[in-house]
Amino acid sequence: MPLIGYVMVFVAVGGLFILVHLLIGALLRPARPNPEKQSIYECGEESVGTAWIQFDVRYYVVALLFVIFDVEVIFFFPWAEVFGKANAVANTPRPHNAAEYRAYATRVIDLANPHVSGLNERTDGLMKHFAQMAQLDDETLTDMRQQQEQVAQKIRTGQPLTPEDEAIWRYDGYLLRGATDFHEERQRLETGNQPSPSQFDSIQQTSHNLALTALVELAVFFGVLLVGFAYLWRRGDLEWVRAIQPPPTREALKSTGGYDELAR
Amino acid sequence: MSNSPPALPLLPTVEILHQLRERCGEAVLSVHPEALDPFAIVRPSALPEVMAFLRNEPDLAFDLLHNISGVDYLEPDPKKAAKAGFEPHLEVVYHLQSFQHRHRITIKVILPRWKDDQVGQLPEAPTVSHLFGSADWHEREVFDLLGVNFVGHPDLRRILLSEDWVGHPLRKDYEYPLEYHGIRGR
Amino acid sequence: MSWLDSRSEENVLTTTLDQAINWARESSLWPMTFGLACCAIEMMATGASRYDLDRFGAGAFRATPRQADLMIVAGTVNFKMASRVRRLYNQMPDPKFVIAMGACTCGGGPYYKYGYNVVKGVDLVVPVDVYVPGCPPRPEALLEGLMRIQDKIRAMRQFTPNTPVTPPIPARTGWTLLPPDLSDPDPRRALEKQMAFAKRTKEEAVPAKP
Amino acid sequence: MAIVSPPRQPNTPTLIEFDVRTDEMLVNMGPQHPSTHGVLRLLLATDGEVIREVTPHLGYLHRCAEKIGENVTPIQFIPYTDRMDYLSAMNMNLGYSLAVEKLCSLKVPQKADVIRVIIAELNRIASHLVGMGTYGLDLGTFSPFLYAFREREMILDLFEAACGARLTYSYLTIGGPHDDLPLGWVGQCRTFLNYFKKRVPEYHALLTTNHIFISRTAGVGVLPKQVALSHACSGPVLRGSLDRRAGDPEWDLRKLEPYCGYETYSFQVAQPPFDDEHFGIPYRKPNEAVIGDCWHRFFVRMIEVVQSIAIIEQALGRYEKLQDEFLAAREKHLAEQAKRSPEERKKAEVAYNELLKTRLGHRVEPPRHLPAGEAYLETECPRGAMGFYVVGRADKPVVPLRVRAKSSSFLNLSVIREIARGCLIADIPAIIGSLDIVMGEIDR
Repeated sequence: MPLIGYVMVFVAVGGLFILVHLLIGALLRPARPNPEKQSIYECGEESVGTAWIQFDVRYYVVALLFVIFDVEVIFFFPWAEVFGKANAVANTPRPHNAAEYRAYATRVIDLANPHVSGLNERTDGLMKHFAQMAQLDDETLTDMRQQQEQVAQKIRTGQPLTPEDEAIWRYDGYLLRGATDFHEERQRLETGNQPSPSQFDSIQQTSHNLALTALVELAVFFGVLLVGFAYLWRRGDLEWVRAIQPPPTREALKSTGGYDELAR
Repeated sequence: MSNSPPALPLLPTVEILHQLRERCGEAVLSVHPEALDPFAIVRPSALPEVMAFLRNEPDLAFDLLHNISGVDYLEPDPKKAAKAGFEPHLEVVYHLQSFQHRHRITIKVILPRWKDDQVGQLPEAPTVSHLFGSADWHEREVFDLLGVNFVGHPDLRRILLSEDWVGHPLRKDYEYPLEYHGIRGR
Repeated sequence: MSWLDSRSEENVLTTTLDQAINWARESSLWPMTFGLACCAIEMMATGASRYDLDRFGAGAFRATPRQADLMIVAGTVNFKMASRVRRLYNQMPDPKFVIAMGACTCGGGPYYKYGYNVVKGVDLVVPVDVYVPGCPPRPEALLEGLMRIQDKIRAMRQFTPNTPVTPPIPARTGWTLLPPDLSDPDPRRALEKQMAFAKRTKEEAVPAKP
Repeated sequence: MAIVSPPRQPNTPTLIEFDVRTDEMLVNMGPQHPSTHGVLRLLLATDGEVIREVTPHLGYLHRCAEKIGENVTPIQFIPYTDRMDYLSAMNMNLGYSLAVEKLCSLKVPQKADVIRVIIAELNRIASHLVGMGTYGLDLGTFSPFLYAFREREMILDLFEAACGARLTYSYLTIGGPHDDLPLGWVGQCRTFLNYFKKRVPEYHALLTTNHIFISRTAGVGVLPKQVALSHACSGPVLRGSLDRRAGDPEWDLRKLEPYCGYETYSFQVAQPPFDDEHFGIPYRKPNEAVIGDCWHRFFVRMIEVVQSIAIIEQALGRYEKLQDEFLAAREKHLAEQAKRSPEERKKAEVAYNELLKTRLGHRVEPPRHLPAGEAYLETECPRGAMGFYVVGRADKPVVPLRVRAKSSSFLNLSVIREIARGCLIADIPAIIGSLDIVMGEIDR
């Protein structure tokens, strides 16, 4: 089914779902319109004048404030999309059997969206590799570990490697190890530290960084929001909304002038 | 337990009436200290001066006008009119009290039922709404229910009845409307 | 009327539809806050927690007539208020019901004789469905009135207009026991006995002085 | 501070004039409105949010009470006084009965006075509870309304036991209550008072110390003392603007012009300032609150509720003593009556009736005719000083010449034009709620 088909079905179901409720109402409820019923309701009185009047320019500022802060909500969407998935990928432990690898792969694919440019060939290769490796069962995985140990021994002693040895060495479960230059691998093993990192580690690292950037991006959103609001508060744009009748101070109340002085 | 300031000796109303009598002289027509609520009858035209005097005089200081009520002295059916003990007239009664000294006084104004006895012409009395805020609505109510035209009132409109109501209900010779805007009255 | 009405004939669909809609309408009557005088305080007491109006689904007091389908006229309606009552009634969407709560709305109440400004009964202004007498009526009386409105809704036939409607005979809700000759388990026969009793007492009554 | 609307006379051509000019919208806060406490119509002239002018329109509940007063006997008019301020009907009956008793100079027995004080103060608590509950409703919180009505239902049960009605009692008639309190009523009243004393702090927690309530009411609708005096306001509305430390007298008619023996009870008059130990409650005035604003009027009512409880407890003690004395006297009288000769019996009967009339009876028969002359008497009702002006007739027919009911809410409402000028639309419910008006009393 082409994508456009999906979209059409989605729109149709959405629209129908809303309209049905309205239509049922229109069919079943009694409709007896009369001019008195359609007149403006104003607490039982006839309304005086119209509501379409020239408002004060101050209320335009309120509309402007709303639009600014409303547009800012766009910052939310990337955060909402990325933050959860990146954390999930960063925190998943190293998969050991085929099922775990497959779950891990789909989660990675979900995060690194294939439609985003520059990723296609790597992801296709990854998916092809997964498909090929998915048939292996767990025993082969374990003795593959022993063969890797022998190959590691060969590298340490500097013996030449057959392509078959290279395949075994680069195999790290379903994810390939990064080592292509075995000379550098030899130094790494002779000095006794870890073998070169596998794809799993690099994916974990990148998704962790991605989660961090999403968090920073959200901080930017709240920063702009709060700074903007503090600025408006400081400038007093929201001050004029309150009553212009300031509560009289104690002295004003003490004035013992008569009523006529107040009435003037 | 309550520590309100010691109650000032209430100035006897007789003494107040006496002060009123000799300070305002001809404005005060008669003084009745022996009544249950001692009151003074004031000439209608001199009412604002008397009220201003009562309010601004320091030792009287009547600055609370509690109530203005209109009373229609009329006995509708002629047979009982003779023994009714009063001849037909309107009375506007002002009940005052002082916030500082807490003594009370009643001022009355006698008005004819109709102005120069033509039925339909409302009798006139001067307003005191520029002296007391409470007079504003009370005068509108007396105008609305009893039909007394308060000269000088800022906006003398009906307050309780609807604007297009005919007649003043609290008059003794008022007959009830049979219908109002298509709704039957009796 | 709505599109479906004109095409209806009695079948399973429209009758069950009728019952479903009537059930929905009667159990979610939204009254309009229209408290005028002392009866408004009793209406508030009915809405409060002791005589809870919410048990009947009628607790959502709506301030505007647009969202209300039950108008409880609680308090004296005077001539100045009558036009407003009529306008508010007109501004309510159909189907709408009116409860005249209190003696003043049923027929002028204590202000009948000397009330020059009082409308003698709100049925001169709006069509009333249920009269709840009392000054002010007890909250239980208002609940009884509400139940009579629900009976009336249950008898509405919007989609099967010509099916016979058995008028809901109010079951004896009070605790008072009728004398044996008037009480009868079958409501229909009890009704006939009461009517006969009423007619008999009417004839025996001494004619009023001419 | 920003000017409400820019100056009208621009110096540039009319084009700019058009943009800057703002119109005034007339909004009806009309007879049918959830927060106008009945059928009050306020015509608001608003400039955007700020209100330029409020003109109240009354008369939507005018029920011709004063015309009825001229056509029915004083006893028959008692039920109409119930329907004036239907939230505190007992105080209305009491006010009218006292005015008529003042006119006929009728002395009621001491026990009748004690019953009147108990019932009037209970009705004051019930009325303030409704005032507080609906004030919470106006400001948007529903729970105070439910708690307030729960307590009020208990008071209504007490009234129903005493006189059979829930809202319009006609109980305190001329010459005393028409029936004595039933047996066991004092016990029920005591249990209610003990239960209610524990509930009052809850109301303070619900509303008085509620931050939203404070920000909605403190400093809003400030009524200066001069305006309150010139409009002759009374009750909590006036007391909310007075300052007891600045020398204002404690303006409570139960203290200034005591009636029904109020001078013998010890209670305090609730009057600002509320920032000291004077009333012995832990709640203090928030710092935004100014004397005369909505918060102070509300707090005055909350203190009055506590003072009423104190009064009722003292009155219940006296009532029990008088009632025991009455029952003992009656037994003794009836026992001896059997043993006496006829004329002694008549003399003893006269002496016994005299005793009932002065101290132990609950009611005295009112005179059939009102004497000539007139009487004006004000009593302290929950909403303010309710005055009754009764004019008798010289030719002694059964009906008075004129009955005038001066309403306290009528004057309390008339200040709204001064205090609501320049406030926001959302402040109007707060101001009306704090004035605690009842339309039945205003329109009569």
